[in-house]
Amino acid sequence: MGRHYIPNSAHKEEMLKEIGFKSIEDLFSDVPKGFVKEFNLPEGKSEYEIFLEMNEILNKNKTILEMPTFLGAGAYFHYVPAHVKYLIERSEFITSYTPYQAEISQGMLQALFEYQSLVGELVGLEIVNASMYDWGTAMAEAALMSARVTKKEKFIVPTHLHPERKKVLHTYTAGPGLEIEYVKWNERGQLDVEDLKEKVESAAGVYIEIPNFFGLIEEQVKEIGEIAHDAGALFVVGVDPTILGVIKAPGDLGADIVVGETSFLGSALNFGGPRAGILAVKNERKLIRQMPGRVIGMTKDAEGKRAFVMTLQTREQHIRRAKATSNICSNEALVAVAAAIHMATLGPKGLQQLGEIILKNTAYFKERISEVAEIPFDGINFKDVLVRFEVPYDIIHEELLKRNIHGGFYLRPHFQELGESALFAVTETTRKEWVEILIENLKEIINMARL
Amino acid sequence: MGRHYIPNSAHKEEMLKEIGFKSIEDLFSDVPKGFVKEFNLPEGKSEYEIFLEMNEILNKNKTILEMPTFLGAGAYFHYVPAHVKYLIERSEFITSYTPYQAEISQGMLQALFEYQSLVGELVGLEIVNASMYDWGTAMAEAALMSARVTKKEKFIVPTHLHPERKKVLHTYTAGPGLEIEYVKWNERGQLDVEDLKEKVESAAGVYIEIPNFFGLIEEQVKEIGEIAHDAGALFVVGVDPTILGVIKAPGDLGADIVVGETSFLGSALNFGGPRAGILAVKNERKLIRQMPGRVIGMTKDAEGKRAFVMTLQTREQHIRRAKATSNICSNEALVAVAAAIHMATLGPKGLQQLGEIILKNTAYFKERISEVAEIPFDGINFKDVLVRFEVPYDIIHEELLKRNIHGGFYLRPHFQELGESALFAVTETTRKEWVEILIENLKEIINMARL
Amino acid sequence: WKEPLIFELSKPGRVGFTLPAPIENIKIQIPEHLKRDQLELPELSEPEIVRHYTRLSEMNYGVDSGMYPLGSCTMKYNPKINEEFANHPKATLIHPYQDERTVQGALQIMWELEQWLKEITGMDRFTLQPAAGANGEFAGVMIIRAYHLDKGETQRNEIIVPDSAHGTNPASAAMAGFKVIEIPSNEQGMVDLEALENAVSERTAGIMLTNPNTLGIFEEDILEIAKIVHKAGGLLYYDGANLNGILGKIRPGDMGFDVVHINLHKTFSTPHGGGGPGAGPVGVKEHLVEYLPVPLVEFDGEKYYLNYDLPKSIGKVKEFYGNFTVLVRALTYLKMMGREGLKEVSEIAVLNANYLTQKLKGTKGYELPHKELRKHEVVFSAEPMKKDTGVKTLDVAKRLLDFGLHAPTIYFPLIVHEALMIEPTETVSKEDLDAYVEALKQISKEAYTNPEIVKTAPHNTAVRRVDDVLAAKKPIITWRMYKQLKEKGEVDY
Amino acid sequence: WKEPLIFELSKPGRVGFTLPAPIENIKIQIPEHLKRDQLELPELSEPEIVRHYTRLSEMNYGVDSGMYPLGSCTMKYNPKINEEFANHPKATLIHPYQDERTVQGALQIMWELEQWLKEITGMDRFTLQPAAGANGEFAGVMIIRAYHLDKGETQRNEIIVPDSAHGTNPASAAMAGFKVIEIPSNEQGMVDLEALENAVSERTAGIMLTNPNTLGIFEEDILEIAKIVHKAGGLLYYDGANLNGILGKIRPGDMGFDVVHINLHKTFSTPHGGGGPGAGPVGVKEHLVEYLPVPLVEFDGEKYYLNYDLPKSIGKVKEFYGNFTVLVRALTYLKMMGREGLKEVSEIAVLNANYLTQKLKGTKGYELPHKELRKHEVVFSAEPMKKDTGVKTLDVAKRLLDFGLHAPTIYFPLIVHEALMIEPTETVSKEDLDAYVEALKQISKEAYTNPEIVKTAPHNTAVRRVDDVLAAKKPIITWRMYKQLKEKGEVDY
Repeated sequence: MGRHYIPNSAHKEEMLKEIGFKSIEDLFSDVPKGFVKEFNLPEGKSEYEIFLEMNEILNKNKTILEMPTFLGAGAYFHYVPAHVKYLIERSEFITSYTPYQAEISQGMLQALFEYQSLVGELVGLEIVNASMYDWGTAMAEAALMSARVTKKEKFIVPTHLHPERKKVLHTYTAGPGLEIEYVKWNERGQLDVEDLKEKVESAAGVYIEIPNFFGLIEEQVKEIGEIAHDAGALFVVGVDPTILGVIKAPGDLGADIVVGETSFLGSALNFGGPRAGILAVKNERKLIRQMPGRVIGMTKDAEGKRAFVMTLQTREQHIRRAKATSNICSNEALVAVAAAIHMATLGPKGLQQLGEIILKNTAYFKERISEVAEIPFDGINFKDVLVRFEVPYDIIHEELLKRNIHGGFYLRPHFQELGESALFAVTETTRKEWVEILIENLKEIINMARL
Repeated sequence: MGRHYIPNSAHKEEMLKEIGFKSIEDLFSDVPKGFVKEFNLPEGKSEYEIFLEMNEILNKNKTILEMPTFLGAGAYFHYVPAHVKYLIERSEFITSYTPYQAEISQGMLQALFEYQSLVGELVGLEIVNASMYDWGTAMAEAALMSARVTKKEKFIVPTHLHPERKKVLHTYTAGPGLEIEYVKWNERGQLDVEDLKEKVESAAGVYIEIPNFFGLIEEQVKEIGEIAHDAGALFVVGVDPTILGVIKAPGDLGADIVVGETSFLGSALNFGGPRAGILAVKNERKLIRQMPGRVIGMTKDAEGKRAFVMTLQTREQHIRRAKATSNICSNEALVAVAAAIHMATLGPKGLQQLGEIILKNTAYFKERISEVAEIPFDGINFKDVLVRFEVPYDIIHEELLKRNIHGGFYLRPHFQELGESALFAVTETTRKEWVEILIENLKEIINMARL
Repeated sequence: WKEPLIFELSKPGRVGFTLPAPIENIKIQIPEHLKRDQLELPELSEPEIVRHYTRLSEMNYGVDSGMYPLGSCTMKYNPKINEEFANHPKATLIHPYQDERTVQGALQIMWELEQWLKEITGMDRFTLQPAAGANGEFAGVMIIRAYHLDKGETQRNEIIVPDSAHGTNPASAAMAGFKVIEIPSNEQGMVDLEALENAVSERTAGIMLTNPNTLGIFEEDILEIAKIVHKAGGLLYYDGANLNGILGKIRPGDMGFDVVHINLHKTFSTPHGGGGPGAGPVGVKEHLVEYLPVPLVEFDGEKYYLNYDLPKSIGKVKEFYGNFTVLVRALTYLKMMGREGLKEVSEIAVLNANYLTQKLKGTKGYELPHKELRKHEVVFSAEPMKKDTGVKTLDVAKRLLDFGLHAPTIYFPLIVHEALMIEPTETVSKEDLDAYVEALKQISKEAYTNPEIVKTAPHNTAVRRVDDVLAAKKPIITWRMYKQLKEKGEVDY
Repeated sequence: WKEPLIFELSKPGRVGFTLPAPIENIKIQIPEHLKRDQLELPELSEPEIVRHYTRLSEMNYGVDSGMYPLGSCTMKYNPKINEEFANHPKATLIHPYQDERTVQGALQIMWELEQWLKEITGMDRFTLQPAAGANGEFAGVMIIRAYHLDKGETQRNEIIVPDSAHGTNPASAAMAGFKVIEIPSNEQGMVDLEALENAVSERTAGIMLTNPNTLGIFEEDILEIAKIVHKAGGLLYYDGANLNGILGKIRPGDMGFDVVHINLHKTFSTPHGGGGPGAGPVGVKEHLVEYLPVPLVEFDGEKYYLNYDLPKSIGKVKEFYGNFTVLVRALTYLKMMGREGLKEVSEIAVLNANYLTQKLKGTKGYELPHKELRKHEVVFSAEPMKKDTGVKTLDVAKRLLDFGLHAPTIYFPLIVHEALMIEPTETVSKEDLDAYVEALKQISKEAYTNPEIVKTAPHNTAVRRVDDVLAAKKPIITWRMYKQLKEKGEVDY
């Protein structure tokens, strides 16, 4: 029952006596009568028993290594180098709290400063916070922030927005009553710029993603930014950081705020979490003052030596309470550190290579899948590819699963207009054999269905 | 190809130039012509590819968690607490060398001193070295040491000695030409004391084990020690340290030298290695001077503060060269530290409980297995139990394996006189269900064979 | 010592990686205007990276380094066995959109964890989605909002919060669009019932409470409070940050709370990672279940599945299903501790806090305002010391670092001047507590005899006292900012 | 700082464990005379144990802490990916006596590793059994012994060893029952051919050589040496400690060696663990295969199996099959590096050693005896410094620690007075090398201007210079010895 974690279990009497109490119950004398109860919970167990039990439960999962898997749609199988995992498991990092005492937290503070700096280089902006919960909440907070900065109440997003992020955005903006307006996609799966122009008036912010939900690289990023700026709106760009070795920094494309998912670097899939959100803004006072989240700054110590510390805290809840720019307190620091280590590992060449490999693998996949299905949108894909089938996709999914292959993310429940489509994804981890097995089996399944 | 481990790969020209060389080949100009060749080896791969490849290979193994397994015979499935594994993987420990520079190696030195101290308490002796390779080599070195100390050339061991240790002993004693004499077991599976008395004359050492190879607790330890001492021989006891919470310290039973396997505490099975050998001796000058291996001692630093350092090095090969007490240099330090952490975790109560649980589980197993087979020797068993079947054991083994159960260690190839016997083992990790499945299936198999 | 920034360790040409080759070498033409042309990341080899972050880690204090008694943070020991399952390939290499039949283990973990949390808190259902306490608070107040709107009570736009509350409480309420009404504590450090009576109205959506509160004091009048708020039509929200003080003995649900959030990274031993990831599951009573975020994890007796069919749901407060590997850790811990273990946790946590309270009480310079009996934490005031010697709480905190100890939470709760908020948790030893008290007494002695040594502390740390005013005045947030300022000669550090 | 001994942290009643219950509570009666009656182990809880060993680890220097240029030790960076497979349940939770059909993966790993080692060394078969270099040497010389005995050459009882050899070489030969004949090096630091000619006879069983030798010098006359020894009927043994200097470029087998051992924990990046576990596989040419230890790992094209059928085998030098998880690490490394990678290793290792040699050369107080061109390591002599200033090599080594650097191997090889034996390896950066040279130059300056600071070094370490004379004079090897001496008042530390 875990008494081995509780050193003083053996010294109750001794300690009570020293402080003049008779029993543990005395320490709970302030609790109203009848409150204390016996809980209906299992007895504690030994570590070995838990080891067997948890192994048994976990073994019910089938990992992506155990079946070729083509799921993406906002969560991707990237390889995490072993040293990244080792380093963030060092107890000085993982068991520390938010670095309130800077003098004994320089390691975590500097690591987070480096995270901010590396993200700053990637996205081309100077102000980066120490992480949000994930891309979705970072985007939602960017929407709220846009409204505070511009004092307007409409936020424009693409119709082809990730269903998860769509839901998060709606929940986050419900309280303050922001209006969410959707802009259509055009026949090439790109944002319909004409539609945007019609809707942009009185917008607090305009949001697009690189790549977009269909895996396509949006081609008119600069133009969209200009349309937003002309209308007095902030330009908010969501980005998958693994593309930034091959695509220009959003900051250089006009973005005022950049959000994204930093766990694509340095973290495993983890069934969807922990993740960590990127939030970066231009170096402008009005933006900095309204940004959410924790920020680490460089300063010096009493001897003039370089040091790091949490800074710009007057925006935060523990100081500003109800008037804070956000309620965020715990963030995803360790995920950010893992991303920093992974970014430092890749360096400029590695990040470029990573982007290129993914582009090439995606192109290869597109080529192969087009043997058996339709690709409704041309353009350059990164990771995700929208694929349309003649056969109902749920049937295909079932058949693939029987053959120990996991297909893509079924789109019909979310975008009925796309019919029997699914998002299939590849990354640098995808093996040629996996694609071959998929195509082979798809051919068989489709032929079977045709009969 | 691993260039990411080699920082200066990118700076060859720069560095060569600085030191006045033209090419890498210049640095190898002292190598006779024609020696340098292209090797017939695979190309290097990325970490991710190796990750897939090694996983695939390792997945061909079936672990003891994947089938109830009753193997023991010198290697046992004990549970290793998670914190032990975490701590020894800390890079300051695992990536350090032998602690030659004491001032920056106090952590490893103190941990090893604690290992020596904990083993000292367990075995009841004051002098313990910082580890041998394993029980077998520790025993073999104890034999050599006995010969040096007593200037005699015969070493007495039980006939029921582990086949692995038997082989190691023969190899180690071949050079100096020690004679190995075997003493029989009696009808209870215990050492035949009468036989010993006949053979003990002119022996350098007499060796017994607790428990013995049949898993039985030798009952006449003190008597055997006295017989050895009366004949002027050293009394060497091999011990499984996990029994020492319930059995008296060998030092208190008359042992001059204690050897054993320390990896039973803190290490996994690891397919048989790494392991680590215990070697402890009485606090007597002539023994200390002849003992093999590295020893850590307590001392003080220039300011009088307690410190630790490698000591008594004049016995060792780097000082004494051909006259050293052993050639051992690298030992099994990290395995010893793991054992120390595990011992500290168990403490006196835990070690006693562990011993008791194993005794009880072994007794339970004996009771159950006797439903289907014969137990030739009575007495108290610890972990191993010698079981004799009516049916050839290789057939039983095959049938069990088909049913996803791994039986015991077949004895016939090693001790023909024991017939269709096998050593079956249990520990604190053995589950009731496993035993039940085994008995059920054994019944079925034996019935089937009878038909 | 000073460790350079990773950028400063860079040397062009070095690589820290080897990537697999692409499947086929297909040429892709990125449009010129979108093509990346420069990227100033550092270039290092793997050994250098490992050494850099190893050294940084050694400049950081964690729970494994020693006592870490941050009040309201519950920095207990994080069992290593938790990590083993959190890092298990069967937990890390699964995709959130996998067919449910292929992730039954993951869903079982979530479902089992929910059952534990329900019994521990006395609530009827839980969402495990929130990534942190504040994220949970936001979900909770959004549920309260949805409930009132659903009932047509659109006028309920106020959330009541005591002045001793965590800052996240008012911030979360505000984020959900509520007006925050703050009420004062009474001199015993508890909710002032009269003030509460005056604050409630038909505009009251609910009250957010911590119990034991941030002073470590159990709100004895909790049943009365619940009655007042419920009578006014409001709901009670329980901030679970301080659950460790009553764990396994008393349940928020039994006290009348309608919504509860729990910090798994506090009470249930998952490590805080230097600021996250955490997890803030939210539990509700039956009448609020339909507003929970989607999806819920269900079990039909045979298989586990995700239920998105909640038309009145508040939606989502985070992508996917929460910080899954944090949930794995918490469940591991719960299974290990079991019923008696959890009770032992709060009993010893409370014993430790009161032991420290009684041992420190009466030391010159520190005052113990409010009631003496505490639960898991205690708040002292160093106001007398400040008055007598000019030594501030901040100085005391910094001086503690010189003893190899972590400071308590300081200047919080706001209602105590020069507050020192100490929460030892159940995983510290008596010797640790004695050493902590001894250090605080020693500092008191120093303050009254040689205040300079305290005011200029710390002296034995990797850096001396850090200038946070400069940090705010001249923000340097990234390497690119630093380089610019450096070029202009505006920084010398 | 000072961390108490684990015994000193004990408090009676504490437990650090929870064990599973026995299957059935059967009472066992241990005979009274064998029953344990006292056991003085420390009593601690898990958090205390973790903190203790975490603190100890922080008082230790590893490869991840910085440059670690111990000569002949090849302290290269240990890739973390190696650890992942060494700790994989599929590697750790298998029993050595499992049916071969259930451990095909483990056997494949051993078989594949053998294929790599064969090609790298030019040998025909390997045993992976030896646990360390010295254990491998013992196996190797026992094979040489078995060979001669089998041929009826019972008079061959001498092994020749150069005076620059590692101490393990003569010790291993002696353990195998051989007489050791030491021969001097010539002034170039290589084997003196004339001395060798004089040493060989019909009693010569073999010669043990390291090439590059312990001075880091390649034995240019190796073919001549081989010829002399073979002609006399002896065999050539290759001590692989220095293989890193020729890896992937030159093979001992091609130089005429008959037996080779390799230190996987040096050349193939497996961590040394503060002294072990290592692994010392031994390879032999065809004519010696039948004497290898049992079992060998075989592959019949379909399955892997263990072959015990070697009637002339020397037997076993260790239980089971060697340090398996060390083998896993080495194979991982080899697969990653591949052909060009291994070549790159030795080329850069040699470049780094010569870079350091040239940069340090000419610094006052340090002398570079023998040839200039080195392979993976270099040996300087601080004899001039000692003569000039009284500062000994030991002092220089200790002073290096103050710079946050690990000292080189000192006072070895024995043929160089005041030796500093430096092996940087390929995993250090140019900056590391420059910093190391800079530190040695600085120490030279100090020696000639302010020798006291060097003689009393180190100053910035966890403890000051450790008194090893006292340690040997008054041995305290265990807690129980310490307690006795303490009681008698004989120790004050």
